[in-house]
Amino acid sequence: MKKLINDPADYVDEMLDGLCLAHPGLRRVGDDRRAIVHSVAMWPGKVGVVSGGGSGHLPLFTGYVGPGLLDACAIGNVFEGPTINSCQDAIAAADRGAGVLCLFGNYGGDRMNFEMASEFAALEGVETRTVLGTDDIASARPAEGHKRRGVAGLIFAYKAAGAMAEAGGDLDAVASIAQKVVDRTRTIGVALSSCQIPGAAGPNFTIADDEIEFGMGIHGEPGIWRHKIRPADELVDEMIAMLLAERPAGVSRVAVLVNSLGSTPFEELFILYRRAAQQLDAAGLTIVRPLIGPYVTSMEMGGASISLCFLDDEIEGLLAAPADCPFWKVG
Amino acid sequence: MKKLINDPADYVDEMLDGLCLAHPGLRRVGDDRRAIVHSVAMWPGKVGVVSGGGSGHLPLFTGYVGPGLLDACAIGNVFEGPTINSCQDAIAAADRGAGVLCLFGNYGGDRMNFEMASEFAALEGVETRTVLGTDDIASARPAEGHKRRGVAGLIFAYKAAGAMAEAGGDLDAVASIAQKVVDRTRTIGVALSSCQIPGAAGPNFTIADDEIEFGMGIHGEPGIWRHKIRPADELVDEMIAMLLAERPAGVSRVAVLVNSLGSTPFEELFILYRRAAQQLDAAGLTIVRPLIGPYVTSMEMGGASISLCFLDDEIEGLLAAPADCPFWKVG
Amino acid sequence: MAIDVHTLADAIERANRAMGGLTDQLNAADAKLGDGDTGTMLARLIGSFAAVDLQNAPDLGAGFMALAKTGAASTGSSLGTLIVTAMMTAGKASAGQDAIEWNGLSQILLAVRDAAMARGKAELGAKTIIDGLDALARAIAGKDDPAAIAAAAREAMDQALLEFRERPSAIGRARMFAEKSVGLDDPGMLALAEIVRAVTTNHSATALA
Amino acid sequence: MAIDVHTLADAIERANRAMGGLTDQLNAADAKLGDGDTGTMLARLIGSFAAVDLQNAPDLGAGFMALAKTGAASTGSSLGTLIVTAMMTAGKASAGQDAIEWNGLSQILLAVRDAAMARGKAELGAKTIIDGLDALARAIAGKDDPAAIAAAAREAMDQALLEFRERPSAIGRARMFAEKSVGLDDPGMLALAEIVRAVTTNHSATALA
Ligand SMILES: Nc1ncnc2c1ncn2[C@@H]1O[C@H](COP(=O)(O)OP(=O)(O)O)[C@@H](O)[C@H]1O
Ligand SMILES: Nc1ncnc2c1ncn2[C@@H]1O[C@H](COP(=O)(O)OP(=O)(O)O)[C@@H](O)[C@H]1O
Ligand SMILES: [Mg+2]
Ligand SMILES: [Mg+2]
Ligand SMILES: [Mg+2]
Ligand SMILES: [Mg+2]
Repeated sequence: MKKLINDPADYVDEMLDGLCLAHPGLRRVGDDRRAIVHSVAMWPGKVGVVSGGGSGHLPLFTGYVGPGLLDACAIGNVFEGPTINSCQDAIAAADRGAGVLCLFGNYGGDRMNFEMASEFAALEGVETRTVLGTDDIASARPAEGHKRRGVAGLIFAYKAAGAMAEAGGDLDAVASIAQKVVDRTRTIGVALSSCQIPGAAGPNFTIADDEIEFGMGIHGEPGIWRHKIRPADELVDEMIAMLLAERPAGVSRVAVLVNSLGSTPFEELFILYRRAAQQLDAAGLTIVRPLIGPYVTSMEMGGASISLCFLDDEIEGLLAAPADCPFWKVG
Repeated sequence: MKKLINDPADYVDEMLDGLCLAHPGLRRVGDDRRAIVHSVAMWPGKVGVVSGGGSGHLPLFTGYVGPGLLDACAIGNVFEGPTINSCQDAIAAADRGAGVLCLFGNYGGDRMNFEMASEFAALEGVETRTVLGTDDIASARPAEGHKRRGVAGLIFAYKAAGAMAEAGGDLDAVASIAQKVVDRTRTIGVALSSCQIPGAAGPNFTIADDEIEFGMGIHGEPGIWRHKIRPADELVDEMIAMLLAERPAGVSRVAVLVNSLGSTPFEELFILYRRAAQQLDAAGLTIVRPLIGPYVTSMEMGGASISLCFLDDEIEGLLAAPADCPFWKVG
Repeated sequence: MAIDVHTLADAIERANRAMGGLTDQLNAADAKLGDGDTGTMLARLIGSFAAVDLQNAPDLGAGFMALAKTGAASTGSSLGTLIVTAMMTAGKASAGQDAIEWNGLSQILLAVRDAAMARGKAELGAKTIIDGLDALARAIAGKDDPAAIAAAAREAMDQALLEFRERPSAIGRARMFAEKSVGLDDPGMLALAEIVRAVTTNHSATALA
Repeated sequence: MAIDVHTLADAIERANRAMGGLTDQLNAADAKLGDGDTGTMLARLIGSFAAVDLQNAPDLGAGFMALAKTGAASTGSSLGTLIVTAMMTAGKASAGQDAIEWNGLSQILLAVRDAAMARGKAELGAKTIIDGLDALARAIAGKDDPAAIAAAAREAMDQALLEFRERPSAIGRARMFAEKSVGLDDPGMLALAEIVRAVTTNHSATALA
């Protein structure tokens, strides 16, 4: 797999340099400069919202740093969690005396690193809370929902938590809205082709020319089941049915994200969205603020995911609040 | 090549339906509904700005319909020009009595179709002007600049023409700013891997695992020369040198677009941008409003292009004016 | 016996049938230096022509105009638009007439050639379908026997392909590869030659008669 | 003879040398159900440990803490963070001491095991590196001869791998594929076993001595 890169060892740092050059509102901080912050002044007493994860998922994670979204983000090597130190750097950068929410995907390494960083932060008097994204319905049964990993749906939690923090919510309020959004967000993805880690000898996985895989992880972890490739409408029907099986009672409005895992073009996303919109409409759900595009990727992986965030008035209001980062602008 | 689609014959129409469902500000018009318009009211007497081209290039062409950009856009099948009728539909939809600028890439078919449509429009009393995007420096020598084809740099002309029309410029003013931007915009692209037309038996072209191709057309037309793959910085240096060879005298500011042809991820674009920014800085050029992302694609084609728009005060002001379409929001 | 809407409908039906075998060949010719769609585009355009009810057109001019109208709604390719231009030109030339004489065909083809040159902004000699049209029109000038016209037409197209094969292209996508185009047929000219062959061969006399 | 910073430095150097041959094997084990990076991550972490100047550390506790600090700056993987936790735990247990006795090693490994369980929120029996640590700590309990400890350690790791191979994973990515994990080694436990082998084999007595 060809890539437009230099030495693979410089991939992440050159990428971050380019990101910050292109978006001068972002800055690299910390000893190894693996935490990203934005330069819009945070008022003293604002709760900080931070995230973190591996590289290779742009716009996730660092691309969502900006007013109304994340205040800081720790970033690791490709598909690796950020180091404990980078997590500390991000927490420290986001602290304005009112505590910091650590909001990231449910992966063991990321969780442990943020926990250790949080313990160090506590020693320095910074209070933290942790909320884990657990939207991938393919990764555990509903009864074990807390074991699910976090994928594309995490950005809805970013948006709501960021808006709550901007609105002056305290740490408990920010953490609890993030948790509420996580609890009401579900994602299912289907992969068509692999990505390759820069410098690796081969692709992360292989998949036959006529097959697709449901529930593939965003690092290329094996999926849950394979299918022969089928028409897009059939796939969407299957995906929407799985997502709606976990629809909370009384919900009539949803936010929708049809996400490219990387190389799947906009044209195909709109074909998927068309069917998803028809099916959600048939299920009596009104779509609010659909997002269609590459929002959470695995470099050049082929495929798409669909995320639903089941709304209530509070979440809907927070999703509509102004926010501004390199890849998502609201209001 | 796997695709998330239904019947290839429905590809374009389902894609357009999805686009308009996701962006209710857009609407399909015309007999075959292959012209896209936006629903923000155009004041009577505003000059219309229309474009058109084949499908498979999203966000180009239809994705740039919106206030401050295009008023309407004709769209053809994948990699085919729009029909004469679709061009007529777009012109008619954009007409508010002050004439319509037809602004599109320099391809024979598109030009002929818009010309025929313009002749029909003239019979109905609608005045038109044509400006052709000719930014691809790989497609002809500087002395034959008017024969060059249009690629990613076209969006700078959209932006300036759209802003001039919003500002109340008359048809001559809108056409002449579009022409000025075209005259000051240059693009060079490098392809790594092919795309495939939906329903086609195979990819549009083949390219060896260790080769890249300069000057590949956006429909997969053969490029101008092939290279062994090289480090990104070397490629960028070569590309920037080619672009700066046509730098007009006295220019100190440039708008930059580092564009993914499709499957090349954001990470690589930022690696390219980092080097491009260094080289432009070294050449004494200040970068204004860099754009990094998939702005003009060929479905899942791998590769990237770099476009420079050499600014003057007038163009810079117009690029900064408010505009809003599904893929590009300014102000 | 002259050229009327039935002659036109028959020619289109033959061309349409021939496209089955020609599509891939023409795509391949275009893929060498262009975007590889000449065959696909042409097959769709002629397919849409074949669906037009020509037999009930009020006159030959109206028949050509009906084809032009269908083409305008169904093709976006360079070649397609040149063909639409050709249909409009032929339609204007035969407006209100039930039929035209065989010896008038050359004149119409010359008008088509000129209209295509204007539309395509192409000179003679640029190695396009226009050079094929030019050769065709000149070869049949003054002839009024359908069989002789058919033979001259085929002969002219073979000659034109042969003559232009070794010359560089000066227009369209192939222009960028002028040197590489030496030795290759122009896809548009090749398409014209194959269609002329399909329309004139076998039952050629009756086909054009 | 006891465990001091030189013992520690020597063990790390051996482990570091062994990683050359282990990286691909551990990546392959992880790729079966995980993301295939256990070897790469571990090689980088141990490489960063090897670059720490342990010989000049003021005492053993400080040596462990220096490793923890380096690890915190250089790894983001689950296994890496558990190893950082282990270094911090060992550092706390040996704080201010120049050396610890061989018969104190088991106690420290038990503390490490418990700290890793707390950090990883993992139970014993979940088929992770922690079960390896547990087996190791228990096998060398009460022993004070380095050679005997080395032999018992290797033996315990072989046993643990064997015992857990046929059991399902209950944690981490492999959890999602609990059934598929039967018959496979846990990459973290395998890593521990191979490192124990590398550190204790050949010049094993001197290595730990
Ligand atoms: N400007 C032009 N003038 C005359 N003929 C042209 C022109 N452009 C294209 N052609 C003819 O059309 C052919 C290409 O047709 P086609 O592949 O259908 O169009 P496209 O270039 O739009 O893909 C060429 O081989 C040439 O004969
Ligand atoms: N929560 C946990 N508790 C205990 N051990 C764990 C835990 N998570 C992972 N491990 C151990 O780490 C190994 C995986 O390490 P590695 O591949 O480096 O991490 P990652 O999962 O971050 O890619 C597993 O085989 C297991 O032994
Ligand atoms: Mg990992
Ligand atoms: Mg074409
Ligand atoms: Mg073509
Ligand atoms: Mg792993």
